[in-house]
Amino acid sequence: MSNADLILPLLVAVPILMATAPIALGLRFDRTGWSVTALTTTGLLAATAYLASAVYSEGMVTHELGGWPREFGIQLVADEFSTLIALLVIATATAVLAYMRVGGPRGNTFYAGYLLLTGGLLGLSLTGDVFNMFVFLEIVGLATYALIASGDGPESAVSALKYLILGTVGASLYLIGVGFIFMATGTLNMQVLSEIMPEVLAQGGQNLVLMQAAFAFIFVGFALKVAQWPLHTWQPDAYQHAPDGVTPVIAALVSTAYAYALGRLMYTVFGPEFLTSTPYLTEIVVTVGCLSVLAGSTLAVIQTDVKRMFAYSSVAQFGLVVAAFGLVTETALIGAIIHLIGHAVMKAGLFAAAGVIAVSYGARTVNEYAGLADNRPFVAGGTALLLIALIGIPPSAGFIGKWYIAVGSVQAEMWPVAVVILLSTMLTLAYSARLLEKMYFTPATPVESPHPSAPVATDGGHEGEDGDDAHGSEHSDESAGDVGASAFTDAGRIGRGNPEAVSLGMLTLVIVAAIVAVLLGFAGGELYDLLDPFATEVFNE
Amino acid sequence: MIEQLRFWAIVVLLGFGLFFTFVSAVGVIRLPDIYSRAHTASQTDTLGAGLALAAVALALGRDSMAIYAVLLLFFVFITNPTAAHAIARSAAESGIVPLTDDTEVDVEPDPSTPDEGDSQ
Amino acid sequence: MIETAVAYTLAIFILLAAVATALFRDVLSAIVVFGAYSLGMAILYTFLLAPDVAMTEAAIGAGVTTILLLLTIARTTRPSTDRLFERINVPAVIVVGAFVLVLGTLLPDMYAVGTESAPIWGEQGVLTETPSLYYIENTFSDTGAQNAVSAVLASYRGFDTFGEAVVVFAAAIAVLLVLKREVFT
Amino acid sequence: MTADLLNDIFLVTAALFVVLAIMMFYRAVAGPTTQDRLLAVNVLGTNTVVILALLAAGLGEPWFLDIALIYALLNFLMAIAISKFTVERGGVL
Amino acid sequence: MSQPDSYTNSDTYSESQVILTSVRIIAPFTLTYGMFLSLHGADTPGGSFQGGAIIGVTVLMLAFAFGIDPTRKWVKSSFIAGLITGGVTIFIATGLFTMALGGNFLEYDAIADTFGIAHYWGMEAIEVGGVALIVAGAVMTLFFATAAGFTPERHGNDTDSARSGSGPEVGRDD
Amino acid sequence: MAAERVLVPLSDTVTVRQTVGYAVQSCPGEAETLEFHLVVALPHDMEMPEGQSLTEDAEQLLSKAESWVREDASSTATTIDIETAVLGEEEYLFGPRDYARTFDTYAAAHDIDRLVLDPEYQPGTTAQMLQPLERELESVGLAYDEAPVDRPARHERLVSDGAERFDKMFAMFWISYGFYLVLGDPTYWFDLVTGAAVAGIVSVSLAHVTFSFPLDRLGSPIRTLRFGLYVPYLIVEIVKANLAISVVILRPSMPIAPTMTRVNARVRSGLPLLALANSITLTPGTLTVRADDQRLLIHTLIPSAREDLFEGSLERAVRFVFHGRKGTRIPTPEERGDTEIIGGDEL
Amino acid sequence: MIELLASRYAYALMFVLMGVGMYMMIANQNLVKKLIGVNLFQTAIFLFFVAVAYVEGGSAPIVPTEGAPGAMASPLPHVIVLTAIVVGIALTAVGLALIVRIHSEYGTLREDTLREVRADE
Repeated sequence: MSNADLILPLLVAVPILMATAPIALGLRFDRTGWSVTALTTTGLLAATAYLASAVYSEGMVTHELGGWPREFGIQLVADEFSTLIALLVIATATAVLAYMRVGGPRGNTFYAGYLLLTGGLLGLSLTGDVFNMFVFLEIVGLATYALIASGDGPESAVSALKYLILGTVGASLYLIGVGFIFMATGTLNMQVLSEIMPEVLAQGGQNLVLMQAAFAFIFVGFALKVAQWPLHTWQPDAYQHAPDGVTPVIAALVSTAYAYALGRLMYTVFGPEFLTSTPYLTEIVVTVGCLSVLAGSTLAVIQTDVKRMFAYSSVAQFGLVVAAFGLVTETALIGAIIHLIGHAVMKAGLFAAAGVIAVSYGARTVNEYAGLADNRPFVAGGTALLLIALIGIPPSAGFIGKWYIAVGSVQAEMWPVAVVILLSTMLTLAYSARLLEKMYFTPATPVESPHPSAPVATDGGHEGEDGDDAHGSEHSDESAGDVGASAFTDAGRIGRGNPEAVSLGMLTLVIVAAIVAVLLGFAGGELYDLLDPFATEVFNE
Repeated sequence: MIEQLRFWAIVVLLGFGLFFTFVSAVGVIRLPDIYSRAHTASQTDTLGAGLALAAVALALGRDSMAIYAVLLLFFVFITNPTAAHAIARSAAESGIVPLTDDTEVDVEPDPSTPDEGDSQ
Repeated sequence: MIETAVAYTLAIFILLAAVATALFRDVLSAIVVFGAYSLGMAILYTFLLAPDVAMTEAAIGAGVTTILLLLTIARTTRPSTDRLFERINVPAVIVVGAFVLVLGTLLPDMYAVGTESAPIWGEQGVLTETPSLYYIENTFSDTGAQNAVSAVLASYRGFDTFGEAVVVFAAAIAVLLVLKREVFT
Repeated sequence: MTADLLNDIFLVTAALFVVLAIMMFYRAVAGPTTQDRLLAVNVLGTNTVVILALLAAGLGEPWFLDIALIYALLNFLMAIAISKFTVERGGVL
Repeated sequence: MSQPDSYTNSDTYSESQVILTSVRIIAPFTLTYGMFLSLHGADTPGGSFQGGAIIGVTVLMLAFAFGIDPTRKWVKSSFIAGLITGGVTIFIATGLFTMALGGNFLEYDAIADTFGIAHYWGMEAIEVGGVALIVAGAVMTLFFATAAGFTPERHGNDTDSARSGSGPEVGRDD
Repeated sequence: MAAERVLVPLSDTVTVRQTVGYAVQSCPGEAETLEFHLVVALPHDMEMPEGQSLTEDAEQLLSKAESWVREDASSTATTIDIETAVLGEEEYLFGPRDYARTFDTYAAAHDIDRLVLDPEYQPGTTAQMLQPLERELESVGLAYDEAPVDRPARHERLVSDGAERFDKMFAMFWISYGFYLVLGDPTYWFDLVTGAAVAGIVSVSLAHVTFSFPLDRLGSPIRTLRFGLYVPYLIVEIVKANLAISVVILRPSMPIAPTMTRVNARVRSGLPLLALANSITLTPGTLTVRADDQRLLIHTLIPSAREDLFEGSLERAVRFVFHGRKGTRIPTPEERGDTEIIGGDEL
Repeated sequence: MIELLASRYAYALMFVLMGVGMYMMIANQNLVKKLIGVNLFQTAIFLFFVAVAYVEGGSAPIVPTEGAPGAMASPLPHVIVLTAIVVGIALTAVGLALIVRIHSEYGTLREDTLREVRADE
């Protein structure tokens, strides 16, 4: 396994090289994007699996780019943490392709953007240099803005612009942080930084103040990027108005990768000692996280649009992860990582399910989900399973992450965090139960959907209720009154939507995500063991 | 001796360059309308720039980079009048009426057109 | 002494241009003044011994950014106005002012501009053999290039340049995706 | 000695050119028409070329002339661009 | 070259002879200078990025003087696509080549050891072959795409689709 | 006039935004209140299934347009009234005549003075609507105003014809190669090789762009030489005139006398014209504002500059560059009667 | 205080420019101006890096072929800024494309009007 390190640059370079293929082939052929992308991601998945086997059996793998020593060049690092994220990225990217084959946006440029996003995410998770991380942050950002704006509705452009402005500010703040780190130490390599951090702490004075400033900038920048309350405003718009095929990728991977980057910086670069020794630091981080949990969950409860509801739920879940980062204990850190993974799988499944339902059932708001279980049992079943996992009912991915975080908070003697977790579980239960109730226990109302003729999957769904208000039900009732019963076709079954537009791949994605979400719950102990070397190294340095 | 001569030549060129650029700045500020301002902007300023660049070329002397200063001179002399023409033409196209008084203008008058958005 | 005088006048110029850009109501005028700001910035970069950066700023500021901004204005509308400046938004000024003041408290802890006794030069810090020193000493023998910036860009940190190239590529793709075009022209 | 003195003279001239640039900036702010501002910025561009050349001579870094050359070539691009945009709507492009 | 007398008809915008001719004169110089910069990044300031941008800006300059549509026809879409994809491919291929020779990604010394070519030329390869091409192509793409603008597909495909098919629209795709 | 009322028929076109903007801008500022009547006229097929959605679209368009008007008019002091209406729901609108009649009825009912028309106006019908509609509006007797959304433009040809390919490329190659070597180091093999490659690319791509005129193998070098003679002359002229104008500008009273003049130059288009126009611009006191072929529109700042211009010494010098010595034997523009002082509004 | 400002003028300028950029993003309603604000904000950061690299009395980072190099500005921040400038222009271009699209969909560039138009739909 001596040459496993050669895989690292390939993981970044190959998707980007292949991103040119749809463009070049597009000059001659019409639709090559999907096949090229599928081929690439599958190959990368195999390569990453090989890499993972190397990493988990023999420890960290590094690659010095250009052959320069790490102090002077750039290093790619695959340790237990980053390999897991890389695996998640590439697996999700491959899986979501199954959805896009029929349902997603098409076109060669779209797939070029998709591959760029994949390459950027892999680069972001593997890089071992703080400035290189900025570059990949922006590649990911650019590709994300483009994919969101590839939706047809005019709203998608507005939400993409909002995301662009806030995301750029976030990245710029991170860049300032990098500047302060550089000013205080003169180096940019993460491992070198982690090695000299204790000395900087011991030395104190000017350099330490600069490092604290750097941390402040980086944390605020990532709070923007990860969508922490009150800087989350871009996220619901972006998730709601992105094309249905794109939302699963973005929701599952982009914020996850940003959260990974934050965790990487907090624990590898700054280190636990810095975090605990700086006054008020952990308190602030935990407070920001907890506020996001509460605000996100509360806002999710009052949403009527389903995609928007899931988006606010993401705000809450990432708040939990950030709070766990702030606890600075081994268990909480591992819990945060596991929750990150579990949340990615669940959200990919949920958003894919939302897309499938929008196509096949014409439903985008909570009320329109009524009677789903009778009419589309498979999707409904998958969604229900995923929702249960999201609530955190054992054994599921949602439970295991929260459990470790709660244990970590007890260890760190930060009791309020455990309370917040409990509270957020209640709130998650509230909005999940609303949806479950509609799906399973409310009969289908004879509602003519606001989407009369089977909206194509690429429709961003801008006509759905978009405010934070509770007008949704009124709206539906009004349109019901207006149009009358003309759409009522059959006694029990509702003739809206277009079930034929759903391919097997789309359905499989939802089901597989649900199953994985449950399996992850069982595999929690194994995940803990896999990540343990990383956490031990971080904390015992 | 030659060195002395070069030194003073540079100083004189710089002085004149500064003087003409100063005239240009005064003109840009004092003159009443866009067309007359374009005069000093394009011409006096070009001359001032040219003189200063000549001084730089002289100072770099034997350095091979001196040729850059000469090239700069060349480009400035081609592009500047074209740019001034483009601006004046754009003003004409958007309908800004020049002040064509044969009387002397001694105070800065309010321009007739506040912004060209209104001039259609 | 003379150098600092140049730098201060430049700083004043840049500040004026930035404030004017922020306050102009007419977008076209703001773009034009932003061009002036870019000019001042390029001179300041040059003055701070970063010719490569200044050159990029020149090519980008005078060439690409301004043109793209103008093109956007030409493609959209420009509201006609009678007021020259925006009304100053007082709450925003207060927020921003507080932000700047908070940042200003960092000033005493930052190293003076141009000092050689800073951690990046291996003094007062933890590292002694810093990358900055290494690059200056070894660029020519390592790579055969005289311009240390190019050497770092293309060789030592070639992966950053790779990322940079990908960003440009991604921008082209993104613009095509946003405007829903399949051809490049 | 003359060499040092000459460098100082170049730097002082550069500083004075910056002061003149600030003077001209008045026109860029006051307008009143967009063309006035454009004109002012165009003059500023020429000034930038000169300032860069003077810095090149004054700091003994002849490479700075490269930057000046870029500005000399691109400065008028902005002028012709805006002069076309201000004419009318995009049809003239 | 000379135009009929109805030339000054105020309805039609005509290009200024002066601007046109100066662009004709300046364009070869900017193009040469752009390529010069791309090739000479190693020893003097500037480099492929600035050079590529200037090459792209040359095309922009022509587009301003001659109008965007004629320029768009002159610069083919496949040409720009070739520039961008070619640039990315050359860049990555250089990296992969060094890996194939047993080095790390972008380790030019691998080329130097195997072929005896100086480290310097590896840098030139990615600078000129990679970055300059990508940047030049991207600048043109950004310009032409923004100039073409966005033509919304109104109301999907249910109501009168014939509407978009007539009339001289501003930013229609070609 | 106390109030002005404008009728703007809308349809969903790319130019509708500009039309609304024009409608707001074109209103004279004297009126105390402006009334905008934004109407959408629906085509006849109301009974068709999509009729409902057509009405909805119309309402949407109207509400959008209303906010556009508010945005555009936000800076004017006058009060704005906006009325929106959907026309043609009760009537059957089939062709331009019906539309014109409907608008006329509406205009009469609301005492409307003016109608602003979108040049791409197309309510639901597939055929081009504007011209027949204009004709009908005229026959009905309703005053209308077409919004000037996009000006047509006349573009030069980018690439000249293929005559004398070799000469052009040869000349371009050496110009580019020379420039490259001047920038670089002519003794370094790398520069010699890459320079040749670069010059090759430049000559292939730009030779036919730069040389829009056929080259003369003998004439062109001679002209270049004569141009070399012209430059010192020009510089002397520039310095002289600059001193003159500096005196004028720095004097506190600033005795300027701006005038607009038209001069018909006797030089060919293209390079000679550029040389003349730029020389005129470079000599202080005179500024070329327009150069539509041989008719130059020149702004002069001081009387002495104008007299110099009318004597045509620059023109003669440019003719010398391009036509040799015998080209200079030409009467001054003033004697030819090719000069004219015009008012500023005659641009 | 004065001495502090004098020796750290570039950083002070950077903070103020960041403030101006942020003000443009918050207070300006026009989307294009917001984007210019983002740009301004970023240039402030570039200034920061360039100032960190600067060495008083040094030379530009172009090493002579022979002889020991004297004091020289650090090339590393310059590389960072170069890359960041490129990233900035890429983001600006995409943002402008988005603005062009928003304008053709909604017919406005002002954020407040945009909010109204969206609320209507």
